Amino acid sequence: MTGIRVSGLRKEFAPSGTVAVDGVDLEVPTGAFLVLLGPSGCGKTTTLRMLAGLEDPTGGEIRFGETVVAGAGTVVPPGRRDAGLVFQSYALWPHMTVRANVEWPLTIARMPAAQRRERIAEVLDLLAIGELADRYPGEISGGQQQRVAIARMIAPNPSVLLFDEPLSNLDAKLRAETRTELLRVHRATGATSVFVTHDQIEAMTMATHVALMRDGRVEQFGTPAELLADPATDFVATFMGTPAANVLDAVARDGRLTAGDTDLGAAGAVADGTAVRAMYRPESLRLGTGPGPVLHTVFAEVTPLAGRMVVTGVHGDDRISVVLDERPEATHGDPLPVVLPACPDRVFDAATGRRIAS
Amino acid sequence: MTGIRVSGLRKEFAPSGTVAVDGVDLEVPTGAFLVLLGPSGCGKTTTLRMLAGLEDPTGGEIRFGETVVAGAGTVVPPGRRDAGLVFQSYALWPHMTVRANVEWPLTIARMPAAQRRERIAEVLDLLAIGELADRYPGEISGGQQQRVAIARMIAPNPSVLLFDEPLSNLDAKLRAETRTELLRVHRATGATSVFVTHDQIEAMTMATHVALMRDGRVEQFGTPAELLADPATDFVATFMGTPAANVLDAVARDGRLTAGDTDLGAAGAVADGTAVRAMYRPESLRLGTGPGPVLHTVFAEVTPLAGRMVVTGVHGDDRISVVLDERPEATHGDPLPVVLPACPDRVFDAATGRRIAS
Amino acid sequence: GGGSPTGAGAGAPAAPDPLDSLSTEELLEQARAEGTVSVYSFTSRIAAVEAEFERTYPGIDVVATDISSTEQIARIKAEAAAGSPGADVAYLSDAPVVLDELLDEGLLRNYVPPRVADALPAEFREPLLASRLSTKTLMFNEEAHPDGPPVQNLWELTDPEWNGRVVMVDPQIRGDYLDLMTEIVLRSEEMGAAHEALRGVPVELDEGIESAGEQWIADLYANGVVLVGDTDSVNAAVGARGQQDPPVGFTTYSDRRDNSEENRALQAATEVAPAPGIAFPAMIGLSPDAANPAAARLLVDFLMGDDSETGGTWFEPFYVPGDYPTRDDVTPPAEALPLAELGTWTIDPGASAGVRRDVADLLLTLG
Amino acid sequence: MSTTSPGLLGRTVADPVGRLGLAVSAVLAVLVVTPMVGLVASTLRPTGREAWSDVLTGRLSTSLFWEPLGNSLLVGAVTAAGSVLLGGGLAWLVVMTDAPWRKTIALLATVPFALPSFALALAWETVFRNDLVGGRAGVLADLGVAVPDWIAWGPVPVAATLIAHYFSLSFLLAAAALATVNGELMEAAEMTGATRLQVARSITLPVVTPALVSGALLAFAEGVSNFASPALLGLPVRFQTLSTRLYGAITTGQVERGYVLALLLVGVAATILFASNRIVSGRRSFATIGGKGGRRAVIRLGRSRGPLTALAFALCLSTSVLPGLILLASSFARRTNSFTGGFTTHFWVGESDPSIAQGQRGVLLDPLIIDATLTTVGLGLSVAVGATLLGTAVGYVVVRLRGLAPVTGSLTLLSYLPFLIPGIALGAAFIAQFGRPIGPVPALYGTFALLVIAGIAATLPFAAQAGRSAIGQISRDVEEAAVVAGAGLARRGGRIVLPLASRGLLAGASLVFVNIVRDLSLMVLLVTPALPLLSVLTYRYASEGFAQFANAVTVLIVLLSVGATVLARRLEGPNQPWREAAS
Ligand SMILES: Nc1ncnc2c1ncn2[C@@H]1O[C@H](COP(=O)(O)OP(=O)(O)OP(=O)(O)O)[C@@H](O)[C@H]1O
Ligand SMILES: Nc1ncnc2c1ncn2[C@@H]1O[C@H](COP(=O)(O)OP(=O)(O)OP(=O)(O)O)[C@@H](O)[C@H]1O
Ligand SMILES: [Mg+2]
Ligand SMILES: [Mg+2]
Repeated sequence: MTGIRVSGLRKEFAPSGTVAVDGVDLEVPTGAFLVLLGPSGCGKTTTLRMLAGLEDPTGGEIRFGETVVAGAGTVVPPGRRDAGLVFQSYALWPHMTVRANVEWPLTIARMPAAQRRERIAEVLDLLAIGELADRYPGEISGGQQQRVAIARMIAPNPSVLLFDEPLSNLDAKLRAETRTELLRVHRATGATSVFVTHDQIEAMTMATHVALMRDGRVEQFGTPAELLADPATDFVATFMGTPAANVLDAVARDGRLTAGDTDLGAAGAVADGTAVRAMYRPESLRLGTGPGPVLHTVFAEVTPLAGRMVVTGVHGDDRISVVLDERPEATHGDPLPVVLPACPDRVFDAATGRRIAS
Repeated sequence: MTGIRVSGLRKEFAPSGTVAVDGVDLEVPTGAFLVLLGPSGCGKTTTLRMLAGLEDPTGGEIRFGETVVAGAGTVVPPGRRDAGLVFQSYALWPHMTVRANVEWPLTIARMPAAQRRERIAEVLDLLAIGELADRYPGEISGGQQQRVAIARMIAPNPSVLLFDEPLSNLDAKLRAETRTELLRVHRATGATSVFVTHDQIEAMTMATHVALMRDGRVEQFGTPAELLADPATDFVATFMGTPAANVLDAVARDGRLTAGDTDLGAAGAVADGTAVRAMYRPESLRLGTGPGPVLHTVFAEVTPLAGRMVVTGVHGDDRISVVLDERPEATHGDPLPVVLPACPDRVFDAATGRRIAS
Repeated sequence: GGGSPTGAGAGAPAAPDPLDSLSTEELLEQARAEGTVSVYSFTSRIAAVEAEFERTYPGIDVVATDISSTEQIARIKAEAAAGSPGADVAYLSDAPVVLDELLDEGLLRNYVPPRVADALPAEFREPLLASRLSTKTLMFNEEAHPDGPPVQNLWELTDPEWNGRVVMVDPQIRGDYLDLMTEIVLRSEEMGAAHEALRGVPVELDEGIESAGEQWIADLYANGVVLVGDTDSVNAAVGARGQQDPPVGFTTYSDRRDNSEENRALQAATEVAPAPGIAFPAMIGLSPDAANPAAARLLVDFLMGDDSETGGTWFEPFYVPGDYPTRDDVTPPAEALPLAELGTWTIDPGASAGVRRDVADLLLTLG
Repeated sequence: MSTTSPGLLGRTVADPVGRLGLAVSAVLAVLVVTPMVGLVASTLRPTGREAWSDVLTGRLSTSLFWEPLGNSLLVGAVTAAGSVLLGGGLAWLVVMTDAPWRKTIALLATVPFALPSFALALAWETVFRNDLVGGRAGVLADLGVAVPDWIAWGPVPVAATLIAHYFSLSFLLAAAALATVNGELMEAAEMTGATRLQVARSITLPVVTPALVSGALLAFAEGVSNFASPALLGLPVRFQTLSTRLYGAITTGQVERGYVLALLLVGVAATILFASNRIVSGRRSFATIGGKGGRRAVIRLGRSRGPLTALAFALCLSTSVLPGLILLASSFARRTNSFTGGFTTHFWVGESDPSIAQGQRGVLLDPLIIDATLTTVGLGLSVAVGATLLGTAVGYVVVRLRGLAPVTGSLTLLSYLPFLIPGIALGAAFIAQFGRPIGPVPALYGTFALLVIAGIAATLPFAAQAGRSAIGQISRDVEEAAVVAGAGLARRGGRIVLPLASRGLLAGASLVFVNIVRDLSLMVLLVTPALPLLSVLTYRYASEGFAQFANAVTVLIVLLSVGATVLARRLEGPNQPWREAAS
C-alpha cells in the first residue's frame, strides 16, 4: 500500500529565486490523513504540487509506498501516481458541464458508460450538487465550483488524495458535513490523504497527522493533540487552538520575567538577560485588576464559542484572548485589564522560538 | 451620509433563468457593518454585485443615502457609487505589480503622486504585504493575492465598502488580525460596509447587522446577538453558533413530542399531529444513558473549542454536537448516547420553519 | 460639370478644342504656364520618358504613375464618379475595353498631334491615338528547330502531334490573349481557307460552334493547349535552351530581345497560315477635363517621337525590336522583322469590342 | 453588465459598451458597407443584371461559377483545416511544451506569411515541376523521378502552398490564446492520467477554440481569395478557382461578372462565418486570464521531445527558409527563376548597364527605393495601429456585448468582409467616396490619409479576429475591478484590456503590417507618384519582365515583414513579465 515518505524536499522557483519549500521531511503511514497546516505563503501548495508531480522538486525525494516518484533523477508523471488533486483555484474545465467535468476522468480511466453514470450520480449527490449537473462552471457559485472540483477528483477512487484548501469556500454547515464526508471517503478508500489548509480547526478535527509549516519548513510534525498540548515553538503556540494561545515578549532580569512594566513571575530556568516569549492559554487568564500581574489591553472583539465568550484585547502588537463564561460589558476601544496567572504556561526562547524547560 | 436601503431586490439570470436573488429588503444605517451570511449559492455574491453596480437588478431598488443607484430605470454606473469591492476571485490585474494594483485606483481618483506613495505604503503594511510590492499576482500565494485585493480596494477610502469573502483564504491568525483591521478601517472611514461571508464567526465578531440569506431570500435580519439568541427559523438555528444548535425532526402525538422512538417531553402549545423540529443548544446536552430522554448517535468528530470539547455524533442525517469539558474516549464509529434536557430549547414548525411559541 | 461619367457627351466625338490645332511651339508656351502634367502609364518605361521630357522642356514637371490598363480603367471611372480627375493623359493598352468603357463613355477624348497626323494611318488616328504596336504571336525554339518554324499552319496546332505542346497565357485572365482569340474568330474566312489549304476539306463545325475561328479555338483546347499565368512562363517553356522537343507558344515578339540574357532560343514563327498572331496598339487618350490641357497635349506630342528616323530620344524607350511604331515615317528597329514579314494581323479594336464577350463566353464553355 | 431587460436600445445607449458598439458600427458602415453597396449597385445596372444570370443560371454558369466555386471551397476548406492543424500544433509545441529552441521555431513559423505566396508556389515548382508545360523541369524531374501531374499541378500543390503560406495565421492567433490559458486546467487533466494528446484534444483545444476558429476563418478567406498559387500551379491543368475567374473577368473587361462573383464569394463566406460563430459563441466565454494568478504549466514531452521538435523544424524550414532562399537566389540569378545561368549582384547594386533590363540600376541604387521603403513602413505602421485599435474595439464589443446577438453578429460579419471584396473594387469605392470633399473633410484622394483608411478597411479582418480572440481571454472580474475603481471605458481599454490582450493584438498587428506592406491590388489604385510604395515598385519591375528586380524588392518587403514580426514578438516579452515569471 501507499504511505508517503518525503525527505529533504526543496523547491526554488527559477526566475525570482524564491525558495517556496526548504527541506521538508514527512513520514505518512498508509491510510493516514496528513494536514499541511500553515500561514499563507508558507509553501503548502507548492509541497502539495510536488506530491502531485506538477512541480519538480529542486532537491530531496518523494516516495509513494516503495516507489520513488520524485527525486534522484526519476520523475513519475502525475497521471501515473494514482493520486487525485483538488486545486485551490478549482481549475474546472470551463467548456464542460459539471457532469462532463466529473465524467471525463472516468472516461480516461476507461470506465464503462453504465458504471460511469452510476459513479457520477453517486459523487454528485455525495456533494449535494446533483441539480447543477448540466450547468457550466461559469454559471455556478464559488462554493458550488469547489464542490464540483472535489467530486471530480474523488470520482476515479485514487489511492492518494491531495486537497488544496477544498473547504475554504464552503459555509460552516456544509464545511462540517463535507469534512465528515471527506473523512468517510478517506476511510472507505483507505487512501492516504494530504490536506492543505490554513484553518487549524480542520486540522484538529480531521488530521491523524499535522505538519505545521512556516517559511517553507516544517515547524512541528505530530498528532493534532500533540501540537495543541505541547507546542514546540511559540509559532506553533500562536497558531494552534481556538482561540490560539497568547504570547508576550518578555525578558529575564534578576530572576524575574518582565514584559514592559508588567512582572510575569519567577524566571525559573531562564538565564538572566534572555529575551523570551511567555505563553498563556486563554483559559488561564481572566479579566480584572488583580490579584496577580495585570496586563492593560484594549478591547477588540468578542466571539461566542462553545457557549463561552472569547474576548480579545490588543496589547501593543499582541492580541490577547481570554475565555469567559459571560459576555463582558465592553465595546471597541474600552480598556480591558487582564489578570495573568502566577507564571506563564510555557516560556520560549525569543531567539530560537524553542521551548525553555522550566 | 450614505446608509443603504434595498427593497424588493431581485435578480434573474437571463439564459438559464436562475433566480439568484428573490425579493431582498435591507435597511443599513450609515456606518453600519452589514454581514450577508448564508450557505453557498444563496445569492450573496449576486446581491453584492448589484450593490456595486456590476449586475443590473431585474427588479427592486437600491438607495445609497437618498440617491437611487439602481431601480426604476435609473442605473448609476459602478464608478460613480463611491463604493469599493473586493472580489471573491481576487480579480487582481495580472499585468501590474502589487504596488501598481494598489496605485492605479488612486491615480484614477486623481490623487497627487506624493500622497499616493504615502497611502500605498500605508495600506501595504496595514495588510503586511509591503515586501511583495514589486511582485506580480502570478508570483504570490493565494492568501497574499487576497490581501492585495483588500489593500487595493480600501486605498481610495470609498464611502461604501463591499467585501466578497475577503478572509476565506487567510489563515486563522491573519484572519483574526485582518478582521480587527477591517473593523478599524471601517470605523475610521465611517463607511458603510457590506461583507459577504459564509463564516458565521465572522458575522458574530464583525457585524452590527446580519442578514442571513437562503435561496435568494433573507431568512432573518438583525443583530448577531438576536440571531443567536432567538433564531426566527430552524434554518437560522442550525446556521448560527459555534457549534450551531442541533435540531431533531419530531412530531406531536397525544401531548408529547417524539422523535422516532425517543420521547422529547411535553408538546406544550404544539397541536397534535404537527410535524416539528426540536432545537437543542449544544451546551444543554450531555453524554450518557440518562436520566432523561436519550438519543443514540454515532461518534463523528471532536473539536477543542475555547478550552472545551465539542463532540459531534451523527443521528440519521442530523449532526448532533455536544459541548463537554473533557475529551471523550471515543473514536470514529463508536456509539455516542446523548442525554437530552426535559424539553427542547425551541420548537419550530417543520412545514414553515417558523418558531412555535411554547 | 466636368467629370460626371458622361461628361463630354457619351459616344459623340468630343467637341473640337482650339488647343487641338496648335503647333508644338504654341502648345509649349501655354504648357510652360501650366508647369506640370500628370500621366497614367501601363508601362514603367514612362520613367525614361519623364526624364527626357523634363530635359527637353525644362520647367514642365511630368508626374507619372504607372498602373496596369485594367487598373487605369477602374481608376479613371472612379475618379470621374468623384469628379476629381487624377491624370491629364492616359497611356494604356487593352484597346477594346478602353474604347468601350472610356472613350464611348466620354471619360477619355482623342487628340492627334498635328505634327504627326499625316504620318499616321487612319486606323491609328481614330477613334483613339495609337503610338505603337505590340504583339502576341506564335513563337518556337530555334535551337530545337534550326531550320525554321515547326508549323506552317495554325491548324497544325490542333493535330495530335502538338497535343499538350502549345502554350499560352489563359485568355480569360489576360486581355491581349483574349484579343488574339477574338481576332482569330473575326478572321474566320481566312481560318477556313487555311484549313482547306492544309486538309483539303472545309472546316466542319461542331454544334454550338458558329465559325471556323471558333472551331479552331475549340480544337486547340480539345488538343490540350497548356494555359499559364503570365507570358514569362510561356517564354520559359518555349524558349529555354536544352529541350528535346519544346512546345510552341503565343507570346510577345519583342521578348526575343532577352534571348541572350535569359539563355533562350525564342524565335517568331513566320509564314504561318493564315497568320501567326496579332499586333495590337498602345493608345494615348486625354482626360476630357484635363487640368493641364496644353501640357497634356505637349506630352502626347512628345510620346509620338521626334521628327528623326527613329523617333529620336523621345521615342527611344519604346524603340525596341519587336515593337512597331505606328508612324510610317519612323523606321522600325532593324534587329526585328518588319511587321509585314512577321505577318501578324493588326487588330481593329472597334470590331473586337463587339465580339470579345462572345469569345470569352465560348472559352468558358471550353473550360 | 449585459442582462436583457426592457428598452434594449435605450439600454444599449446607456451602457458605454453599447455606445462603443454604435460608434464601431458607424465606422464599419463607412469602411465596409459603402464599398459593398457600391459593389452591389454596379451589379444592378443592366449589364450587371445580365452578369447575375450568366454567373448563376446561364449555360456558362457551370464553368464560370459552380465548378470554380467547388474548387475554391475545396481549396479554402483544406487550407483552413491544414493551417489550423499545423499552426495550432506548432503553437501548442511552442507555448505549452518544453521543446528545445522554441523561440526559434516560433520565429520561423511566422516567416511564411511574410513571404509572397508566389515565392512558395515557385519553391514548389523548383522541386516538383514536371514537363507538362515544357521549359526546364524541377529538381525531382532532373533526378529522373517521374513526377505525376497531380503532384506538380492542380488542387494538391495549390492547397499545399496555401497551407504553407497561411498556417502562420493560425499559429500566431493560437499561440497568443494558448499563452493565456491557466495551466491548472491542463494540470487537472494531467492528474487523471490522460495522455498528452487527450489533454490537448479534450481540454486545451476546446478552450482555445475561439482563437483557432478565427485562424481558420482567416486562412479560409485568404485561401479562396488568393490568386497567385492557383494561377501558377492550377491553370496548366485548367484548375480554375473563383479567384482566377474573378481576376480574369475584371482584367478582360467584364467587371460586373467579377463583382457578381465577389458578391457570391461574400455570401459563401458569410454562411461559413455564421456557422463557425455558432461553434464559438455556442459555448461559454472561456476567459483564461483570471484574477487568480493562475500558474502556467510546461508540458514535459519526454521521449517525443526529439521527434516532435524535428518535425516542427522540418515544417518551418520547408515553408520559410527554403522558399525564402529561393526567392533570395532568384533575385541574384542572371536568368529569371533559373539557377543554372549563374548569379550576379547586378539587380541589387549594379550600375546602369544598357544590355540588361534597359539600363535599370540595381534596386539599392534606385533613389526611389529609400523613399518607397520609408513610405511603406510609415503606411504599414499607421495602418497596423489604426486597424488594431478598430479591431480591438470590434472584438471588445463582440465579446462584452453578448446580450445583443444581432449587433455582435453583424459586426463580426462586416469586419470579416473586406477580405472578399476585390482590392480593385475596394480601391475604386474609396476613390469614389473620398475623391470629393465630405462636409468639412477635404477630398482625401491622393493623400496618405486615404491610403491609411483604405489599408485599415482592407486589413480589418486580421485586426478584428485577433482582437476578438484576445479580448475573449480576459475574465470579466479583472475588468470589473477596474469598473468599480471608477475607470471609464477608455481608461480601462488603455490600462487593462490592451495590456492584457497585447499578446494577441501584437500578433494581429504584425499580420496587418505584413499584409499592408506587400498588398498591391488595393494600394496601386490609390497611390500617387508622391507616395511610392515598395509593392508598387515590384509591380513596375514585374510588368516590364524584370523578374529579378521585382524579386529583389520583394526580398526587401519580406525583410521588413519578418523584421516587424520579430519586433512584435520582442515587444510581447517585456510586455508581460508576469507571464514569464509564473511559467
Ligand atoms: N510560480 C511561482 N514563482 C515564484 N514564486 C512563487 C511561485 N508560486 C509560489 N511562489 C511563492 O512561494 C511561496 C509559497 O507559495 P504557496 O502557494 O505554496 O503558498 P501557500 O502555503 O499555498 O499559501 P496560501 O495558503 O496563501 O495558498 C509564496 O511566497 C509564493 O509567493
Ligand atoms: N452568471 C450566472 N448565470 C446563471 N446562474 C448564476 C450566475 N451566477 C450565479 N448564478 C447562480 O445564482 C445563485 C447564487 O449565486 P451566488 O454567486 O450569488 O452565490 P453565493 O451566495 O455567492 O455562493 P458562494 O458563497 O458559494 O459564493 C447560484 O445558484 C448560482 O448558481
Ligand atoms: Mg496555497
Ligand atoms: Mg459568492
